[in-house]
Amino acid sequence: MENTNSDKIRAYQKQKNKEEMQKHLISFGLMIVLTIIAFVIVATGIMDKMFVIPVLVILAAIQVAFQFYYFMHMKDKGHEMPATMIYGGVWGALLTLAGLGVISWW
Amino acid sequence: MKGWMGKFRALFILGVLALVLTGCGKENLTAFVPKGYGAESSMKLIILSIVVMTFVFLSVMIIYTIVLFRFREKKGQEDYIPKQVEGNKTLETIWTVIPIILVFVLAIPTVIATFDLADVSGAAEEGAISVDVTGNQYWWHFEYQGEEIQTSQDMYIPVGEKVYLNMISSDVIHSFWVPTIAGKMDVNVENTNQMYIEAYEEGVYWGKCAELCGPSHSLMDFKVVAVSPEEYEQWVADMQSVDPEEEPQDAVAVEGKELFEANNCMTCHAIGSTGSNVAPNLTNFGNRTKVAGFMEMTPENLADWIQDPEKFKPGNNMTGTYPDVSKEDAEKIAEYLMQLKHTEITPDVAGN
Amino acid sequence: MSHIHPLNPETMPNEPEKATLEGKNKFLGLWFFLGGETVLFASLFGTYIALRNSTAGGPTSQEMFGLELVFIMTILLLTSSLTSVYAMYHMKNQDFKKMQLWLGVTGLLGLSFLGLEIYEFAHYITDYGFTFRSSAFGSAFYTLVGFHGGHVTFGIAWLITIMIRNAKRGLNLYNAPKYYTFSLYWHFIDVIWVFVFTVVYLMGKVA
Amino acid sequence: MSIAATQKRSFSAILWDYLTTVDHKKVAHLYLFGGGFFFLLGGLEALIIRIQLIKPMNDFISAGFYNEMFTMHGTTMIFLAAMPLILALMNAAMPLQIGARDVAFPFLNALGVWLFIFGGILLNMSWFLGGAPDAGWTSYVPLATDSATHGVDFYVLGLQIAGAGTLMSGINFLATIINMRAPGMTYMRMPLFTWTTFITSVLILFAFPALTIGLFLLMFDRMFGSAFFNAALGGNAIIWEHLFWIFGHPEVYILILPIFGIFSEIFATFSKKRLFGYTAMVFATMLIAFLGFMVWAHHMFTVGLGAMANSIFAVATMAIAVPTGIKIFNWLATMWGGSIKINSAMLWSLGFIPTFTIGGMTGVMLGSAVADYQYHDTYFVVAHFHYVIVGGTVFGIFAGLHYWWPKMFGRILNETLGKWTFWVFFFGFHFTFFVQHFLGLMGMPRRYWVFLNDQELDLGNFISTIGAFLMGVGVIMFLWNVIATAVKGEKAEADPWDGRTLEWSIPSPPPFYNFKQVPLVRGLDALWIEKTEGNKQMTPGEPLDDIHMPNGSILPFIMSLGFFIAGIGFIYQVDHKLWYIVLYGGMALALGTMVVRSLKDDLGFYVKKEELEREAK
Ligand code: HEA
Ligand code: HEA
Ligand code: HEC
Ligand code: CUA
Ligand SMILES: [Cu+2]
Repeated sequence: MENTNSDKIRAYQKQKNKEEMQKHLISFGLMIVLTIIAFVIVATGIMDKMFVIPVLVILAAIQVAFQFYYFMHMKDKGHEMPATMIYGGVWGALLTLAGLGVISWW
Repeated sequence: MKGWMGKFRALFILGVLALVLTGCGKENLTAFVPKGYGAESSMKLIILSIVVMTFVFLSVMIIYTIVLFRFREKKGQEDYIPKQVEGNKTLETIWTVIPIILVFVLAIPTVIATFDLADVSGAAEEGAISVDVTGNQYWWHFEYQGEEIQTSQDMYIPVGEKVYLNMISSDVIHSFWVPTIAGKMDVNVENTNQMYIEAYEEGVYWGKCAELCGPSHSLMDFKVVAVSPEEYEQWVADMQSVDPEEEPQDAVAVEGKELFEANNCMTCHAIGSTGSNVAPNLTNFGNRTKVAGFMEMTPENLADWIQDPEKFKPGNNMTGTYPDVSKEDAEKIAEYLMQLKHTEITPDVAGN
Repeated sequence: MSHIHPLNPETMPNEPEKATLEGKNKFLGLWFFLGGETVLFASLFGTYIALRNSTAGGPTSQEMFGLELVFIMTILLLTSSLTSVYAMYHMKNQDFKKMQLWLGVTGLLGLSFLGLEIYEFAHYITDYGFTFRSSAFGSAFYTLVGFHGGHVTFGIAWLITIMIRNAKRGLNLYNAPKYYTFSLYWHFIDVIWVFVFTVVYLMGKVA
Repeated sequence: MSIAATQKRSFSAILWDYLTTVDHKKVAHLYLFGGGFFFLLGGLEALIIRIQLIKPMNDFISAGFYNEMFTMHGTTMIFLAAMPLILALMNAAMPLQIGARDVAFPFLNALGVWLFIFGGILLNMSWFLGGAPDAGWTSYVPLATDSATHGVDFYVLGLQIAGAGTLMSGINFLATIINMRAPGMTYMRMPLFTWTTFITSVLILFAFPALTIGLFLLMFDRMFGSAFFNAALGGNAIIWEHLFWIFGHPEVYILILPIFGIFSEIFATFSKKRLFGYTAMVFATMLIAFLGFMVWAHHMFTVGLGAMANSIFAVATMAIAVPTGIKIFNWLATMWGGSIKINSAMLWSLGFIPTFTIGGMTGVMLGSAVADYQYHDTYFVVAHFHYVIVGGTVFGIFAGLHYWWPKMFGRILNETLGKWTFWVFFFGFHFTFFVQHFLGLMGMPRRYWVFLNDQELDLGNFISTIGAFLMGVGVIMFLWNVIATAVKGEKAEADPWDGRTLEWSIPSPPPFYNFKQVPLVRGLDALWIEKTEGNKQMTPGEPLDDIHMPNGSILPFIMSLGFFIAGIGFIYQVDHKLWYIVLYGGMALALGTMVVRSLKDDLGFYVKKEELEREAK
């Protein structure tokens, strides 16, 4: 274990982990900003009603993408299957929403 | 629509003929011999799809038979190892493309017909007949919009005219189905569904409830009585001039009327176009095709029904809501109800 | 059975949560579970969207919802997501103490979120008489938000169990996956909340 | 536990072994016994239905009881018979096919089977406790919310519990197939049954949550006064229909896709040919699964969704004919040029082709929305779905059982009896259901307690009933076969059928660790490749070493029992508050076991290398 090589790898890993953490902090900051934007839009009522809902949905979607891709590491290697399943779930979710949200009113 | 139909018309008639000969169900109940617009639209698609399916089935079965005859393990060749074929592009393309084409052949007329049958814009036109249909456990109620006519169980319509239905349920989901003249549509609780029916020929058509609605779901029958437009006019006029208070002719019936009033029947049943509609409206009851929608129209049946409806329609909403009625009383009430004939336009006129 | 002994930093792989087959299985299993949960919540959201205006004469979303409280709740939950990331960061650096510490913070943030949610519900019930039974809207609202709250509660219980369970043992290849799957689950709760505040509160406020 | 042969053990030892097992092969046995029992029960209910309908205006059973009968028949058959039997085959064969020693989560696997068994028991207890559910297996509201007995409550909780088990199995199989394939087994070398298990699990994963939510809403409305489906308070009953069918349509593909996998194995094996168009088969399966999520509203054509929705769903529905057709033709092409050997397993498979084709074709006919206005909720639909479910799923289960029975139990089912079973059942089946197509269009709606006199429906219904009894005879013959085989059946060798896939490379029945050494896979039909190259067995993919195995555990059983008790508490708490004790007691038991499970490390045990070597001699 007194292998200096392994120490180097360690150090390198630590550095990488740190960089990763910095990215997380940035995405957290962005998420907070997105949240604030969403709340401000609604609280102030500055936006036309027509646009508010799509804008809110887009903001939420971006924020969720951050969660998935950064916090939950979906961007990393070895996440192909999780990504497939989540997209499958999202697809199922969209259909469900279409079913319940749109065509239960006719 | 007409284009593809033309080609199949001969086949259609042939098919219908074949079915008639082999027995295809009771007249005016079966969907095989359509006598109305909706049923005919459905039938065209049914025939078209049967043609397509026959082709598909034959293709499958021919290959299947060949395979079974030619490629069985041969005696003495148990060790024979066939060539391990991976696949074949051409073949696989063929059996992908042909079904796609067949699906289109079926899908296009389907879409056209779907939009056609959903078009209820005619309801707004001058002189269009609209009927509000209410499904109840286990009976049907009909109110003619703008005519102040209420009936139950038997619905009168003129031949050759579109009749628009606005359908809603008072309790659970039912489904309105008159196989010979139109496909079915659900009768929901929270929203009104619209459809139209049109009968080509005079007749008394059987209607069925097609959505499970409780124990007596199978007994929730009704009739659509299609009469000529003139007869229909007369029926409307007669129904509008009903006098609910009218005294019956003979003594038994008079007594029956009194008993009818004394036994609480009036709290639920109305005669004439006003009054409660929590139970079948009994106007023109004497001309009904059936008692409670499905029993033969005889005084005995009616009296039995009045005494114990539960025996005939389990779970119905009349049971236990009125004092016990003796046999004689029931017979008297039956006599009275059988005499409630408010119009000359009866199911017999339509050729029952 | 070497893998249950606490590992020293030297032998610990960089991704301890996926170093064993069990770890890999847990990792996939939880992700798939989340895929299913997506549809589960979609069904609830769909139901809510379909019924959000069915107030049956009761109070509407515009009348009731206040944004301040929801904003605070959102920030709490978002921050707890960050703290759990931070905990996982310490896991990768094999710093068990710090990991436990930050997970503790995560749990506390989650608890305060729950507290506010309960306060919010109580507020609607006492001040508006708006309950689960008032109308279809009421049923849909409490069910959707309550399901999310239930997930938070379950997450906290899970967190407490693994934290206590492993407090004395330190990090090893057997429990690293458990921590990691918990953190995934916790993020997912946050994902759902993003849609809850968007669809229920913000859109409810708009119209 | 030792590998030393486990012969002649006392009954209680065997019982305990099954109660605590986490071995996928024994879990498969449990699914088989449970599912088989419920199949008999569901079949008995079917016979009662058919007796009631043997003549017009029959009064063999009362109206309310009839509704309970078909509701329980449908629910039992789908959730408690067909699905568990499929899970039995998956558990028995899939891990062996990929060269795995167990599934990814053995504990969850055991939990799944016990949840199914307890859910099934709970549902069926309703018969004795005031009445079974009576709103149809689709349980449409408001009929279901209005239903006066506790029946629907049993339906809700029984399915909720059994459904949770199924969801676990789905996730379990997914992780297993992704992570635990033998070296060399790439995705495109997986046997087709493994593929269909994989895709079916995906369907389970995305379909069941919709049912879970639907059941919750129904439960809240019935027990806790919510108003989801209560129109008076703004609720909407159509939401239930959507949720049910968003689950329900994928569910029918959950019932058929694994079966397609089984037939693919059988056709290849007994034609001695590689499956024709393997790649196309895999992608067709995916396509069916994908489209399967976009067609649910074809069950709702008459609900009044409007022309646009009906058209879209009609076209999407018909599109499924294309990938399914690809499958049918690929099977035919597999046999084409082969050397076909017809035994019982193959007979069921050959019977399936015309039968399922008819069922599929009537499906496409139903998909034509305007035509469906006539078919919907009539016996035409009943005929359609029994053609695909019995002619597909049940035929497939029989085929799979004959095929894998040697692997599961070490004995070969009797061939003569097997063939008799097939022919009797096959003819009975067509007798029963073919006429129903016509009955439907002649004006006989489904779920009818009686049909009236003089409606020309008598003959058809009579034939149908006779056919059902023939099917009953067929089933009894199969039972006889099972018993006879257990008593004095022919012992099976490792590879009785000249098989192509890995499960045939190990003894029948396999040792509990399956593979002494995990095999190295060199292509599709791994065993076949070795055989054609003259190798007697698979090349090992790893050196002989200690094998890690999970410990058995009683916790899954106790946990399921906890949920079962809590379920009873839920059902009855509306009657009296004291039932909350049962509710919380059950919950405490279930959650308590969960905590025990997570506090107690379960590290499994090792089968020592030396022991394996000793075994080899
Ligand atoms: C194993 C179960 C199973 C399977 C596989 C299917 C398969 C299909 N089903 Fe079925 N279905 C059910 C089980 C199943 N169904 C059940 C249980 C119900 C009733 C539920 C209830 O109400 O209680 C039902 C009801 C049902 C309805 C609703 C009817 C109604 O209530 O009004 C419809 C409507 O579209 C439908 C369509 C189809 C179609 C298009 C297929 C397709 O997947 C079929 C595809 C197969 C083929 C087409 C055959 C092979 C293909 C070829 C040889 C190629 C060439 C073919 C053509 C070009 C046509 N089904
Ligand atoms: C996997 C699914 C499945 C299977 C296998 C079956 C199998 C059968 N079904 Fe079923 N059926 C459904 C799923 C299934 N069904 C569904 C979902 C419905 C809709 C329910 C609803 O409307 O809500 C339905 C409805 C349904 C109806 C319509 C009822 C109505 O609408 O009023 C009918 C009527 O004929 C019927 C008949 C049969 C028959 C004769 C069989 C036969 O194949 C059965 C053969 C088996 C046997 C005959 C077993 C014999 C066993 C013994 C003799 C031994 C008994 C001994 C012991 C118990 C120890 N079924
Ligand atoms: C709850 C109020 C109620 C009362 C009181 C009541 N009925 Fe009824 N009646 C009904 C309902 C509901 C039906 C429909 C039953 C069904 O078909 O399911 C019905 C059906 C009938 C029918 C058959 C109607 C038809 O169109 O075929 C007759 C006749 C009848 N009732 C007569 C009577 C008589 C006579 C009395 C009094 C002795 C009476 N009813 C009291 C509710 C009531
Ligand atoms: Cu009304 Cu069935
Ligand atoms: Cu379907």
